[in-house]
Amino acid sequence: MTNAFLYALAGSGLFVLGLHALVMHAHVLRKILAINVMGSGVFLILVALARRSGETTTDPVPHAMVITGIVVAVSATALALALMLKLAEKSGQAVLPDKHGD
Amino acid sequence: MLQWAFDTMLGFGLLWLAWRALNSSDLFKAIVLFIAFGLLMALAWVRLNAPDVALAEAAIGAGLTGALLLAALARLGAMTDQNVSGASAYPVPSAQPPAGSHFSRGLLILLLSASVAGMAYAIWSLPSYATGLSMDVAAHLDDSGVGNPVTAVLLNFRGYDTMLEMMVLLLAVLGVWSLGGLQQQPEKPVAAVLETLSRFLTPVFILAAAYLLWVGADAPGGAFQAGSVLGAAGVLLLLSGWRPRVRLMQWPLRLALTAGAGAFILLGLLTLLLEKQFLTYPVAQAGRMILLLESLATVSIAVTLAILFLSVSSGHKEKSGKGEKK
Amino acid sequence: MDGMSGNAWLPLMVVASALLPGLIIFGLPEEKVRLRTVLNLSGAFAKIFFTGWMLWGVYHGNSYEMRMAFLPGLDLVLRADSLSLLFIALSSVLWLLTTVYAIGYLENSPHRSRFFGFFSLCVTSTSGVAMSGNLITFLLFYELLTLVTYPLVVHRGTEAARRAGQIYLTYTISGGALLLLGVVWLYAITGTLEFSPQGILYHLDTTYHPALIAIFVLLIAGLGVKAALVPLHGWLPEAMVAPAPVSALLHAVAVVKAGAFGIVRVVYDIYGIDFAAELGVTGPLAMLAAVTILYGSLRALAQDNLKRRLAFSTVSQVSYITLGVAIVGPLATIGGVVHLVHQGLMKITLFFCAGNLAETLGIHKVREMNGVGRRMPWTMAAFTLGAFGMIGVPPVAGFISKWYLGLGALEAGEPWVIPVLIGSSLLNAAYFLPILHRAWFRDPPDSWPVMRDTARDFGDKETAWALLLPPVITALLALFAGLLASTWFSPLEWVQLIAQRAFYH
Amino acid sequence: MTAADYVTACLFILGGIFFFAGTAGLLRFPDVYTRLHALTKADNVGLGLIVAGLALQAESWLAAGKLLLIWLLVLFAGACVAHLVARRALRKGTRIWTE
Repeated sequence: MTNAFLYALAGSGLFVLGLHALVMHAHVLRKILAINVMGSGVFLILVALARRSGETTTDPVPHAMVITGIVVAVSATALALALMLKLAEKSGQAVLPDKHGD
Repeated sequence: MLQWAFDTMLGFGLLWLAWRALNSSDLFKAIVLFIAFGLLMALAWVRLNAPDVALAEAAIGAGLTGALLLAALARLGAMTDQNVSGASAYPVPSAQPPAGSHFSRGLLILLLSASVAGMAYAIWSLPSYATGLSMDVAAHLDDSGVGNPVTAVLLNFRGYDTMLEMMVLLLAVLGVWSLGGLQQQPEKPVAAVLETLSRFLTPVFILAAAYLLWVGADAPGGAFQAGSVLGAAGVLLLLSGWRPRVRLMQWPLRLALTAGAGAFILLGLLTLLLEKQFLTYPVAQAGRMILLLESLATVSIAVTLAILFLSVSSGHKEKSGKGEKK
Repeated sequence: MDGMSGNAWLPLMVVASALLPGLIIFGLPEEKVRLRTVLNLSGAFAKIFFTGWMLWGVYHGNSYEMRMAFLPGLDLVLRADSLSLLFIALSSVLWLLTTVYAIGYLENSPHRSRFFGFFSLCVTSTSGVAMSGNLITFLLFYELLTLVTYPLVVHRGTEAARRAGQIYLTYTISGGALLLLGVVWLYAITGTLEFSPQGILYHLDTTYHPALIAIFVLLIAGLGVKAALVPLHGWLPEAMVAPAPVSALLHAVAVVKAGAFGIVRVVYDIYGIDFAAELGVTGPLAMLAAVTILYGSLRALAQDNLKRRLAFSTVSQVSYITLGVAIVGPLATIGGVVHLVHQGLMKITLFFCAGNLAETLGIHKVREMNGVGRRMPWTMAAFTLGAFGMIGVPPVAGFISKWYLGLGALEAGEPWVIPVLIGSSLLNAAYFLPILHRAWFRDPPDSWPVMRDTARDFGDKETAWALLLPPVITALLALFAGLLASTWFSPLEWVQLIAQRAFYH
Repeated sequence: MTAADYVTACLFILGGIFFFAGTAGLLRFPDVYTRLHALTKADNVGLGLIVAGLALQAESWLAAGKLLLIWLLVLFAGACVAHLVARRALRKGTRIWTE
């Protein structure tokens, strides 16, 4: 396996770091950061695996997917931020309730 | 050897920055670290021989996302009655994980470790050489109308994916607008230096975007990268106090937002009539059709990104009403 | 889109007939009531028309298939075979009636454009689920169904509705993830996901069998969430806070049915019934279904809230379908698959009636139903027919299902099913007969609980005609499906055609 | 290695020293103004040296021109941003380190 393996490994690490933060933190902004980090991890794995087809002819399909993915991620982030601001406006804080009153 | 060392350092750097960004006690610091993380990601794309991705990441991951996050943080600070004066104005009481038993936290760590191990194993067990779809793409590249395989995939082979992506962007704008709509703010004066900077840089950005769009046919670049750069120019203009005219905010804005998705749909229907296949271009015309689609998509992406920034940073209608009365 | 012959357009038209009105309705202003009604009804009628066309064609041996390249080696396929037409026919008829009902039910309430928009999208995805020609198409529409029903569940926007919506999403998204995992794993082993009459796995080496069993568990767990198999049923009783037309949709037309239908597809067209029996997965599935049948009925007994009781009854009744599928044999198959239609007709009747009681008189609880039969005779007559069907009283449709299930179990050498069926029927009687007794034989109270509710006042009229007509029609359909079961146009006859194709290829 | 390669290597090392010094300054200097000083040194001179080294390796004049353009842009943007940061700090009342 080439250096690309390192990046794929780092990608899976990023995904799990993000997942951890997503579960552990109550603040919505941090959850949004966490989802972005998770996304970066997935992108990294995809592109690292595309690297396997050789030095010169990398697989362009994952690249295309990741490019669109990045643009979609930023617009999803904007939507999430707008939702967060709405939540803060209504409830006075951008924190999700811990428990959903059973 | 040197390459291994560099790649290892970059990998650890990414992980470290991500960890710090997600767990630092101060939200402002977290966002700044996240922007740095985006820059390192761009470097990683270059190392992975993905210059197209690197271009998009540099404009978006490092620039636009950061601007969005900071703008949202500033408004959050104003909204939740926190002191906005200092960089450390956003301490998060719950930066430390909320109460949870040691057992459940231990279980979570265990599960997460297991999933890292699982992913690592899955990646490790894949064959170290696989052509994926690169051969298919190379075989049909001559018929695609462009020379850059990534552009060929985006605009030709997987054209309808890109069409759906354009619709996702449109939906994001609709979603943000439905949460309060876009308000019209008056232009506000800003520092002369910032104004000069934006005056000087905007033409450069536009030139760069046009260049990226044009070379996208044969070299790294294309609609998404060009749109991101143009969108970044829009954000810079908005930051330096510029506001589009009211007249432009009505149907011209809507037209620009829908141009990309609309062009895909219309062209798709046209090809359905001509070629009996949705978004399958006649070989002779493919290059021109792709250029047309890319140009409109660039405009849509740029306007979408700038409008998203404006909406997130400027707030809702109720609030603006108060602001204008002052 | 290869092979876009005349026949390929029909499946697409069925999907489009719900999709297009839905998309237009989203853009309509709230007050355009008449235009919205016209769009809704024309979509529903168009769908029935196209479905009828395809039914006629398939009966005469035609085939309808639309194929579109999705990934290399994996197409999006919409195909109308006899099984999918059964589901489509059910959903298009019930869609029309539910639309009429919803128009009456939601009169003058807010957010109707949103409601009918998602309502149409919900039917769109159900059509897609029904006509999927392979597992990947099925998965796409199945997940779409999850997303478009959520806004309907939380439609009222109250705290309880939001909570129910959250529970609904938690269950269905987790189930969807399991299903996705199973589908990807299956694809990695077989390289195809096409539904085919003998399944696609029988030729595989025995070394794959453990993996195939694991995949079966994943797929059933994913589908079992929507099909409300115990212990994955938790969302269904919670979701009863949604408006009555949505309950009808969840329980009879779309969601629960999509899960049950998926189980039918996986067992017959992916694994193949013979291969599934050889793997040894049908036995445990049958046991699980039996447990669900008894558990749902037992829980229903204890509910005072009428819709909650009906919801637990659905948990129980839907598993008859799974049970029929899991017992290897043509007769049990007939019993299970025909129950897809019969349960739909009977349960939608009951939910319509429950909605009428709540809307007209403000009745939500069983103990408030004393003497309601005198105030609302037509509604309660329909309710009675539906309840008799559920219990299995001949000649209502439910009897046919239970009869074939029992015969099928004996034929397959699984006599333990008979006590389950008898026990379940006794329990059905135990929770439905007291309701009927209260409604018909007890004296009505001095006043109905209307006042403390938002229910509308209809004066002396029983209720609005748009609310009354649908349950009466569905109750009659349930009656005729049983009474005329041996005629050529009954669901039973059609299901026998399906069973024939599954077992005697 | 040709003479140009040696020159490039020397320029890179020099540039690297500037970047290193700039980073050290950024981390160690006491207040925002002095840190800006360190930062702009790395940006301006360090990047300038690296660009000069790369320009020697460029295949054509056009490529060298693009590199130069990048440096000029960074110079311009860096100067403006440093100014903005300093001004904001002054307005906010961040005191200048005088010890």
